[in-house]
Amino acid sequence: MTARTEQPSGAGAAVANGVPALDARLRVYQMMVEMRDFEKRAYDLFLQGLVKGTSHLGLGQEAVAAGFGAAMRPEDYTFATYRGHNHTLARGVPMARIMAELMGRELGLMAGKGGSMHLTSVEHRMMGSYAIVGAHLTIANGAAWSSKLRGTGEVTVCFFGDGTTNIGAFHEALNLAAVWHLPVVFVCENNRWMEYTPIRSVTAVDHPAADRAPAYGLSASVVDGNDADVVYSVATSAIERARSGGGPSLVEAETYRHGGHSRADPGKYRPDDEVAAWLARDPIPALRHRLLDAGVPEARLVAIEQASLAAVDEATAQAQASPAPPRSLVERDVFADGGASWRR
Amino acid sequence: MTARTEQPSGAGAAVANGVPALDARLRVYQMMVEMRDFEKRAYDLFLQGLVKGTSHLGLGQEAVAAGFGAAMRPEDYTFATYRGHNHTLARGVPMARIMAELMGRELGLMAGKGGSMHLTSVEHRMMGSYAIVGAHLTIANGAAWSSKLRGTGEVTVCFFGDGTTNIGAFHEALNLAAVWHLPVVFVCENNRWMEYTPIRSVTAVDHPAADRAPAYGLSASVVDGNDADVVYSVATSAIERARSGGGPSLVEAETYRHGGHSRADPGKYRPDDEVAAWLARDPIPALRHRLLDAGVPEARLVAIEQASLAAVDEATAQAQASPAPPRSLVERDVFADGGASWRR
Amino acid sequence: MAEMTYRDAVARAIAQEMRLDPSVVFLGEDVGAAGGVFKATVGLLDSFGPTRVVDTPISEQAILGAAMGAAMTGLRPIAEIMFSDFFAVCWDIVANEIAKTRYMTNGQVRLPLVIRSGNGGGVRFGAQHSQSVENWAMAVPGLKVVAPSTPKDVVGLLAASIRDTDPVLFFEQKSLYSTKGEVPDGEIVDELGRASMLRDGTAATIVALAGMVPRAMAAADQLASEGIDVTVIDLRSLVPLDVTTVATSVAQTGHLVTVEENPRLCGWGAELASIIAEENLFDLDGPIVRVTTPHVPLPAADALEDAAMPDVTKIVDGVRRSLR
Amino acid sequence: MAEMTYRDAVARAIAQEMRLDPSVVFLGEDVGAAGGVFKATVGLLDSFGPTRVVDTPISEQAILGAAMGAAMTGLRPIAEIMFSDFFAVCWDIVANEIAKTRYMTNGQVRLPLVIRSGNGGGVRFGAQHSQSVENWAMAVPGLKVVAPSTPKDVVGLLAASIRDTDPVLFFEQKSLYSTKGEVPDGEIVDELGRASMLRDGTAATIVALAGMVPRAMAAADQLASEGIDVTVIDLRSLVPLDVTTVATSVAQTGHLVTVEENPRLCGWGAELASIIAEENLFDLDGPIVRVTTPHVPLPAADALEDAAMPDVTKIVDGVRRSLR
Ligand SMILES: Cc1ncc(C[n+]2csc(CCOP(=O)(O)OP(=O)(O)O)c2C)c(N)n1
Ligand SMILES: Cc1ncc(C[n+]2csc(CCOP(=O)(O)OP(=O)(O)O)c2C)c(N)n1
Ligand SMILES: [Mg+2]
Ligand SMILES: [Mg+2]
Repeated sequence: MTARTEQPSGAGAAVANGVPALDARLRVYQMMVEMRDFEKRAYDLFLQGLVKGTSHLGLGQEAVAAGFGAAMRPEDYTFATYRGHNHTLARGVPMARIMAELMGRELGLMAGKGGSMHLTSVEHRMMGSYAIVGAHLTIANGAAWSSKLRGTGEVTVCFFGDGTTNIGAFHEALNLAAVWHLPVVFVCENNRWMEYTPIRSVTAVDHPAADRAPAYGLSASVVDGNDADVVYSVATSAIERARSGGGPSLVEAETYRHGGHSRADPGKYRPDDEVAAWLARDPIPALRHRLLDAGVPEARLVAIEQASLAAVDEATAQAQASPAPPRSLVERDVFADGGASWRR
Repeated sequence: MTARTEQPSGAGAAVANGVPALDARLRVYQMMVEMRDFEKRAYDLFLQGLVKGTSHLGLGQEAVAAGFGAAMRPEDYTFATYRGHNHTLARGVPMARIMAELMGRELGLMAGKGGSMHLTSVEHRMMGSYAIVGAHLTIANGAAWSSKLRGTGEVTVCFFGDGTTNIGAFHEALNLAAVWHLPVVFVCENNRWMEYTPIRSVTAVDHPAADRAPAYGLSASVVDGNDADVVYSVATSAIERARSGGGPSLVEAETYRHGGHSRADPGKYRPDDEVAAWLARDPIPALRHRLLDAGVPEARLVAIEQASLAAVDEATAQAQASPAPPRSLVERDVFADGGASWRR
Repeated sequence: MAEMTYRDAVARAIAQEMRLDPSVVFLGEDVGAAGGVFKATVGLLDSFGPTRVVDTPISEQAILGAAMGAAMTGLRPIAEIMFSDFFAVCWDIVANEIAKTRYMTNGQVRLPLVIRSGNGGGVRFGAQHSQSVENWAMAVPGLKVVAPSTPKDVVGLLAASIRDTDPVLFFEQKSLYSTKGEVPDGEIVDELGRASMLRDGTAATIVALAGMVPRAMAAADQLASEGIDVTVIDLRSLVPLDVTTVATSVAQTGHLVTVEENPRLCGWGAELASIIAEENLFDLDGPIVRVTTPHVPLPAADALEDAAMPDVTKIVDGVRRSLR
Repeated sequence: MAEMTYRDAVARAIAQEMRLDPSVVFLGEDVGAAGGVFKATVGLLDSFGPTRVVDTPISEQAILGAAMGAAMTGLRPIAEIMFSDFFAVCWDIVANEIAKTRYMTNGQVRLPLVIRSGNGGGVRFGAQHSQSVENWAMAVPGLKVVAPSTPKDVVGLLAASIRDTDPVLFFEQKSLYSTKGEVPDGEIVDELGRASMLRDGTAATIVALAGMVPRAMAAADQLASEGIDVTVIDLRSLVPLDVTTVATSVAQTGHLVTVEENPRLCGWGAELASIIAEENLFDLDGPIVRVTTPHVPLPAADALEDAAMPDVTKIVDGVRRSLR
């Protein structure tokens, strides 16, 4: 008997007594494992010089992207940051296309034109990863506004980091979302650090996102972002609230990145004990233990884990087999006519 | 016996039981009367086509600029907006030079190069009037930071409007001021309207400035901005706090502009009863009555009023007598060498 | 055919498109109830209601972000940035987000949106409310840039901009809002990227934009009275740029004079001059002269502002320098 | 004389000036404890302490506003904007406030400040972290604009920028941070506004800036191997712009080729080309050719980014087109 038969499935499936339905938990577990395996592989490929430029890993933060991803419906919109691999995977975007984008190959999600910081798949309603801190909060509002005007019931979920809470666009976006009563959920992944500077050294309040929400009359919650069950539950209710016309809300999820900010940064500026404490709170083993406690046979989890690694291997192979994008793409798609011509 | 002999004078003079010393009250009264007379004249000159371009009057809001102006020391810095005539007068800048600037004459404070929206007199520590909403809050921080590093005990006072509280720069500036613990006082003149749109229609909190202060761990107060005594008192304590190392604070002063937003706007978009209610709370007659009640002979006040009108007449005459600025100024003072040359 | 002001033409174009296409929405500061600070959008709120005509907070980044997100998901927003100087507070959304997203996503995203803005000087508002910043926009790949000089062009080019699938920055010259011109009745839609030849002469080619067009025409009149017949071209849009019309004319006249309101360095005049100097050098019989505002912020006083901006004398002088 | 990297030269210049002048302060994101994301400011926090070397929140407007207010009141701030693309989020403070305030106040305000920023592409960071935006700055009156190509110039020109009484935007090319060069010992101060002639040839004049300088030199080598000897000029600063050096050279060679990393429209190359086309037209024996990145956002993939940017082949080609 599988989880799937025990309880009706679907995004927004019930959370009973704070515990999500088993199929949702398994889906979240699978997503997190795939994210972890994918990003570890991406890091290896970076060290091998196959992923070029930069890449920002969400290792350790998977529960946020997975918990929200599982709670969203296919028609909902995601807006993410440069640290957006997990959020892109959470929408069902094929691994191979993401990996190929990181490697600058023709198979890439944007044929290499965007790169790791700009993962976008409109088909999956992954509306973009944005590399200028703060901007995408304002753009997410636009999608939510459009959903509201078009009366579609779509919800927009917008992820950002703790450091983002000190830039002007954050302020403008939250105020507008509140005043326009938009169907949007703002999700701050508070991993305590900006690049190499701790958020507490540059912010006068304890919770850089949630403590600002009252300034916009916005409802907010602070949750354990490493507890996938908690994230899924809060995601479900925030999304449901937005969908049913209850307006915007903000979730501050406390979490931690296992590695450095980007590229090969070892993250050594962080105190050893802080890192150790958070590694001990890794969201993936935590959920694994709980699933076992809940009676899920270990074989089931091992199967997920093995399938994940196989999927990452396959994606890597496909990406590596893809050629560099053709030079002709340089002057393609600046404009909607497909070209780059600015003259006549 | 004049007020001056009753109590030691000087900015920051005592406020006893919430009532400022009489000499301070008289100084504030004089400032307000001069501001009022000056701006009414400026409006007449605008209608006559002698003040060109635009002008933003602070008619009705005089208590804020005067109360703070009287509480500041000569070495303190003012940063104001395009609605900055009052704040400029409050620093002792000669009327004729301001009037001449509005009229685009050579005698102008900036020889006509800045215009009404950019009144600046570094000599009087009036560090500028800024016409892009929000920017000057960040610049005011810089002056306060400099005072702190130079250890001078100077305090920076930065005025802005209610509408300014929704722009990104507001957020960035308040956070930085708090984190850096700067000697700066932010003063929101909440006159309920932006240009032609009421602030409450675009803001989800009641007090657009003060209700945001907790988001920065910033101390705030909401005061009756049409009560000159109250403004002077709160100004004195906020400035004293900043001067003594107590850090930044924010004052939201509730007030109202008697006229329109700018130029010849009659302000007809505002409900009649709202306008009438606020006209009845005009800060100038209010203080006048209280001064009479406090035993100030009416002749004393009449003398102030007559002197003010005479000063405005004189300033107008001087300004009108001044010629247009020489064309050569167009290419002067882009750079510190006095010129505009970008090539060699 | 009716005479109308440049300012009224704005509202007419928006109304025309909002009537035809329910996905067109309009947002900005004081654009609805007040009808815009330049009174260019009077009546739209009454006609289309507060769902489609939206007064916003003073949050330019949020305004343009909302326009972008809405354009990505099926609407056709028109956003107003009240004075073009304020592009500086939301330049990130314009230059880094709106301009680049289609390209970065390999064409996945369409951004059919228009940003209208009051541009330019001559109104004694001082340096922070008088800039001509169409050159800022032209320098950023991914934006279309339009700047009409007549009421008729306002209607036709604004309608075309709204229908365009790409982001268009639409510059309305403040100094022209009160000018009048004939506008045909009925639906009007023009085409982006076609310059207008307003006057055909053989002595030299003057190219002007927006507020400088009437001045160029006046200069041409003055030159004609001295027996010098010049061509005057109104560029109308900077992206797409109608190089063909300019180059064809220069091939005939041998002289090019550009007239820009913006400060001197790196404007559209420089771009056009260097295109001609690269592609048509041997057609030239005299130097390419750019008449511009000097490279200074615009002063506020009327005497100084007038002295700073290009005027008939400076344009006539520029033509003479090219012919000398 | 010691060999050092372009990146280390930045810290050296700042340290030199902070040691000499206690009013110099330095602020930005991750500039202190982390030594900067490009490791260009390593050691400054240790040497000068957290009062003078300040790590800020992610608040670019607040950073530059603080720098401006401090400069108005007696300090000489150096502010870092991490990537020059981020100028878009604080362009108001740069273009509307810092650039215009001296002028608007009729010279009352001095603004001795420097804004350093990592500029340009070639590092596969994609369109929002790779722009060359020195042309944005050049288009705004009131700013000085400097962009060195060697470690020695970094030290000398950064020191000169810090001592300058005007606001200077100092562009450090990201693609050059790891390059090395000889730098003399001791205090070094250069002068703003003097181009360097790096190579003297009679066939044509190539003018390049920052990251394009080594490519121009390599192109000159290749041309020399074919018997074509060209002059190569490193502009070093855009404002002040050393027109004299360029014009003098063009008078000798008759050919001008500019090499810009920025997208095509309205760059410094267009400005320089149109100055020459106005003032020195009859010195030209062939078209002025601008070699630029096409007018597109920069793509991320290595193959595409390399294809987009000017390279030796395109520069050689550009010279041939001018000579043809
Ligand atoms: C406007 C802007 N300023 C600075 C940066 C450089 N930058 C990139 S990521 C980052 C830190 C962001 O921190 P946070 O929001 O906490 O997100 P995290 O990286 O921790 O996920 C900074 C400063 C940027 N991309 N955009
Ligand atoms: C960034 C920016 N956006 C818009 C404007 C146009 N504008 C000038 S004043 C104003 C209203 C400001 O309202 P408020 O802050 O309440 O000040 P008040 O005029 O009431 O004193 C607006 C929208 C501007 N100057 N700057
Ligand atoms: Mg973080
Ligand atoms: Mg107001």
